Amino acid sequence: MDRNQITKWLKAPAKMANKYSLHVIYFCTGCGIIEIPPVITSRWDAERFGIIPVATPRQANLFLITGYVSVKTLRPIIRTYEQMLEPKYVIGFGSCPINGGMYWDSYNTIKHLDKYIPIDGWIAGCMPRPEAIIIAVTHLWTLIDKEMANGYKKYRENYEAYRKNQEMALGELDWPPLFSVSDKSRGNVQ
Amino acid sequence: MNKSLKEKLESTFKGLRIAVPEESRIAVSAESDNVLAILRFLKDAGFNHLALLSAVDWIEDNVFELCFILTSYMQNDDEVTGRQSLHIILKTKIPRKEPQFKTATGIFPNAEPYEREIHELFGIKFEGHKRLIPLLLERNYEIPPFRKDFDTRKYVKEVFDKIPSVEIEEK
Amino acid sequence: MKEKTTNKKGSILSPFKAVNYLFKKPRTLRYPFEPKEPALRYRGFHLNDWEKCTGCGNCADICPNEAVTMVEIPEIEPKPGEKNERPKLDYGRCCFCGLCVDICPPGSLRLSRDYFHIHFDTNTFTFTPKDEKTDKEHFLGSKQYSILKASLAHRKENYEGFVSDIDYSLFEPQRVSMPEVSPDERKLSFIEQVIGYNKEEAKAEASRCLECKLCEEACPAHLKISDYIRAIYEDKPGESLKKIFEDNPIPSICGRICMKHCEAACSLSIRGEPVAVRWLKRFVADSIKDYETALELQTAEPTNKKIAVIGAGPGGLSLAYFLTLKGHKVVVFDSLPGGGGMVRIGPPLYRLPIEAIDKDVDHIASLGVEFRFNTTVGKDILFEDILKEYDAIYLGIGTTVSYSTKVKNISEAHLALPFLQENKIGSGTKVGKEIIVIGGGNVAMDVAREALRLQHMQYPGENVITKTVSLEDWDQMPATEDEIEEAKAEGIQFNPGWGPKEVKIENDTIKGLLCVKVKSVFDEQGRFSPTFYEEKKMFLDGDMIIEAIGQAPNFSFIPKKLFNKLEFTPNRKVKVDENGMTTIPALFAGGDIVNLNLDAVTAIADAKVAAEGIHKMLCEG
Amino acid sequence: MRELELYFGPQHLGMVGNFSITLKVEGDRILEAQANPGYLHRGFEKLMEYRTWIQNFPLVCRINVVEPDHIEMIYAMAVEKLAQIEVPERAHFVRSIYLELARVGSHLFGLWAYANMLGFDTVAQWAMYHRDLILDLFEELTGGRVYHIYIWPGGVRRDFPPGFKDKIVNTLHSIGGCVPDYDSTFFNNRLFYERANGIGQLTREQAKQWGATGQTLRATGMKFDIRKVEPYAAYDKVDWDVPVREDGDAYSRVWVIRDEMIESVHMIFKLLDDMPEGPVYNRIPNPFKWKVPKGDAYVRCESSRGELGLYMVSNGEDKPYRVHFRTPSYPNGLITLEKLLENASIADVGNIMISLYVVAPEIDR
Repeated sequence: MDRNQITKWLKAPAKMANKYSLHVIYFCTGCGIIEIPPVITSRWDAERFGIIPVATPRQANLFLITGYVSVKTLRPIIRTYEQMLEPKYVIGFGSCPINGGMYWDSYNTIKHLDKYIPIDGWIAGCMPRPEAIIIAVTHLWTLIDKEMANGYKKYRENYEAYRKNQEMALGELDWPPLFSVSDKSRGNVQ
Repeated sequence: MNKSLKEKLESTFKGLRIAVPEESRIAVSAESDNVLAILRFLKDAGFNHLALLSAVDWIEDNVFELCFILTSYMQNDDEVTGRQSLHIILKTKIPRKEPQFKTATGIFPNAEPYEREIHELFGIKFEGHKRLIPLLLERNYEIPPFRKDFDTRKYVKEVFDKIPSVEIEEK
Repeated sequence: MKEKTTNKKGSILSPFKAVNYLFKKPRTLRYPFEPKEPALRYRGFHLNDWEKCTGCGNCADICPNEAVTMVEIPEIEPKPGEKNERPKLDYGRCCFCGLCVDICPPGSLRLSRDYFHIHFDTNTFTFTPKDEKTDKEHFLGSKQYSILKASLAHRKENYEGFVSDIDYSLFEPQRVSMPEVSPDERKLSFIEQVIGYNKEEAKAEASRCLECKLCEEACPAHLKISDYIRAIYEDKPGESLKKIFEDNPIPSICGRICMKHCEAACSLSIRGEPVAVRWLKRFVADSIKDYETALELQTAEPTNKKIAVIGAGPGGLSLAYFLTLKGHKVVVFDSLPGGGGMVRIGPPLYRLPIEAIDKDVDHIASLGVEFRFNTTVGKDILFEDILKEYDAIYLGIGTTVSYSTKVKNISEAHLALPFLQENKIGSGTKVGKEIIVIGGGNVAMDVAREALRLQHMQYPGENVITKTVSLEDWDQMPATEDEIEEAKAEGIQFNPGWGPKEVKIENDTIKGLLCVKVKSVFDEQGRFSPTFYEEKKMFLDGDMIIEAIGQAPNFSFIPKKLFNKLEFTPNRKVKVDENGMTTIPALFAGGDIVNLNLDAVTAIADAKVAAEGIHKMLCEG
Repeated sequence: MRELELYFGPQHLGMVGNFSITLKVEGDRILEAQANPGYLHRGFEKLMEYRTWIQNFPLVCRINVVEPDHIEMIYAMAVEKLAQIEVPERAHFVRSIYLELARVGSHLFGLWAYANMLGFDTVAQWAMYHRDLILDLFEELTGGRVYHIYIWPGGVRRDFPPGFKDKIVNTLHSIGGCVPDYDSTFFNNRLFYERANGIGQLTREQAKQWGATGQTLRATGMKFDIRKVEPYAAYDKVDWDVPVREDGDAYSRVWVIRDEMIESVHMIFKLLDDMPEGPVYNRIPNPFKWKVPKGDAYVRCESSRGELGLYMVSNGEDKPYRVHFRTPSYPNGLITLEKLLENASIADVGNIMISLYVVAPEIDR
């Protein structure tokens, strides 16, 4: 039995616990939010999959960006994302955050959301149905198992690029960078 | 009903062009200086609901056109009389170079957010307005976005498409 | 005033009535263990039937979010009425509104009831939709299909959702009906059958065009059809005429007798009636009395080069027009008294009146083209003199000699072209009461319908009959479908699938025609060699027979030694290079003597090519 | 007491939708509130000037996500008025039924938000479940769950599918059957009365001054409903009544919503009975070339939140020249809310805002 076999066994229950209790941050960013209440209330009941809406970013580890993102909303989205604790996952809803959607020529919406924060999964639809959201969660489970849902690691490693893009879109940002841009030592955090 | 209103208006104000395109609608276009007086007059005549204050950018004739759309709540409170379905659209033209106009919040307090929005999206200043601070927009645009010479598709190409996507350097 | 509704305070205990929900069945759907089917009209991912899809691009034009882009598909080969492009969908833009489904003329683009696509890579959100007919790999039966694996590459088959419905389509399938003379009234005289659109009807018809430009690729002369139709819609007939004249100088003629390749290719013709492109061209030509002022054409400064055109048919006229614009001096020779060539003597007056032809010819003459009518080359002027005197020569002679079946004593019968020419510009011929027309092509239809009119005019009130006999059966008849319909409407009796055997003569008047049943018309290689059931015979009685079984060109005016240098293609057409030049230098050719499909618009297309060739040769040469 | 500034920001449990209010607070009492919209601004009126008349039809219903149907209706009415298009008789009825269903659905969503805000989670679950049943009806009729894209200029996009009439009747009966449960647990609940009575009180004069329409106005006793004042579709062919309340506070506003839902359900039954047969769409010209004649028009209809108006200017092109929506949440959210929040307590911000039925995308457009 070599070392990583043991660490794999130790990590399995933590991963299962993390996977089956995804807490969603309660933040209505776009028009897709109208499909979240049916998902969390009695008809579709996402709590069967361990999904509970919570009030503050500190308690959440799943962030649903529901629909288009306007420039003004991008600022609270980035702050909320940076306040969430790792491991954190983001799912983008509908066509607008992928390639601009219906507002591809609007002066006030963000076209490609993955230029500003890392996105672990996209759901097609305008806007996605409750069934698609539930199946998306099962897909997120497989990603977590295969350690592919590592958006937050990408954010940490490419933080300068993300930060530069955010400044290009929002002008100056009135909060300090999350990771000190200078030291390169943070790469080895698990 | 609107026949008598038409005569009353023409008698009290000069320089009006009044058209009645259909039974339930009167279009009044007036010079910009006696607009507020007409608003006051119409409010007393029972048109106490400013449904909408809108601005149209006629870029060919280099003019902004402000439209006040007035209807009336009910005269007496329970029955529904035919008066309410009458709209009055009061239009006035202001030059497009540094456009400005007097605020109508004195007569209609609910014009305040409309004027803020028109100031922000068209760049028309309203003197006497207490709070002309930005309402909707986050970025600052050198041409107010709702003007016809602001091309949103060109703007998107210049601003958003220039932002590079993040290349994930695979370790 | 209604009595004031006092605010009931409500009791503290009333909520406990909700306890009885404890014993009711839970309302939660146990999804995904019990699947929930979307509605029958659900708007999910796209399905596109690649056989029905013509690649017209209307879905890409209507999409408000530019989610549909047309993509070249190399393995599809474009043919008239179909491009080799297919729509590609970008689900980073699509809002699933279904406008593309409602505008799709063939109804091949539909929305399915699939909606699962969850992925971490955004490139998988763009795809070119197919459907279960052409793409077995991505569409799975209900056994292999699982919701957890569902995505754009793993979809359910026969799972159609939002489908196009012709009553709610965004295009107008029905054509504006063209006012026509009724069949029984028109068979009594030669008045023009199609009366033509007025301004409103033309605008309404022009508004139907979706500008997908399939017609422009199918038209041999590549007219700018969507532009001139748009100009009609926007009330600018002058500009519309300019667009037509860029490729076709004889709109008044083509507006009446063109073979309408464009309407066959029109995307609206699949589930509705095509846009009446020919009638709209005719409307433009008729509504502008004087082309001169509308077009403001200036011919280039003269290059004092001389070009001879033999034959003033559609090809000859167009070449003359194109070259005078380029400043050359063009002289047109024709044996007939007026311009138009085959078009002048072929189509009867109810289809193409003489004034319509002369309107185009006179306009071309007004540009400086010199017409020498009633001069047959080889008789009044020798071909050798023309060769010496002119820098380039264009053969637009067409096929003017009628074939004959050479059946026993067929010499009594008339030939189609002389019969038509005699009636149209000659003194008219005496017809019998029972006429048999041999042949199934468009010329045969013209001959039969003209003969019927002459019968009614010469024997008013008596019952007269015209019959046609053709080797080809109903579906193989070369005549266009609406010609056959119109002939049937006028009461002409058809006998398809019979071959002429012998003309019966008794005391030198024609009694009738003995026919024999046709076994097959073409042999394996598709060459014309009919075979018959000799024992099955039929006798058609009739007192007059006209043969209309095709024509051949007449090269007699070319001297022998020159003629041998002229090379021919396997099916006896003149061989020309890409500039339209024959194997003899400075001798160009085009029209029916070069092409297989014999119609005016192909002749115009050849003339345009030859004009460029001549111009290039004369300028550099 | 020290004066603080509190951001009742876009990410907040008390906030439904993407909207923020900055409150000047002294202890628990709010001194001055300033609404701060713009989080959902997509510049609809600018985008619509780049799309042809038919391309705007799927775009326009995206303005208000809770209730896209009345905005489709208002756009269709404006284009029909400018281009003088006749709508067949049956289409009027189909539109009215469709709009009343949308109103019930939208009120149920409002009830979910309001009951959640007040802590009545059971009622919120029921309301969302019943709204989902109505969404299934819409999916059956139009093919879309939330954005239906169904009413377009000239009529409606498809006729009723077979057997749809009794599907509506069954669903509405199942919802109607639960009304006594709603009443006992929520509407006649003493706690609701204590929690909502006297909150966000406004008089009729104030409502008129601040341009409020819809429930906010009807809660102050004025029978002002655009479906009666300016009847459109088939509202004048069926007799129904406008529910009204007296006190103008949150309690009576929510009661007006409840009565309106019940009135809409009755109206749907009546409309379903005398709906004529016949076509539901007369064809509009070719979408690529269609030019609406020059002119301007102001049309309005009664959406679930109040008077929804549209001022549209066309200068004879194939694209609209200027479009301006008068959405009911605009005055509610920006004037009435700020005025009502003065010296209210922080706990009542959500209560007042949702009882005013403020929806953020309608303000920003």
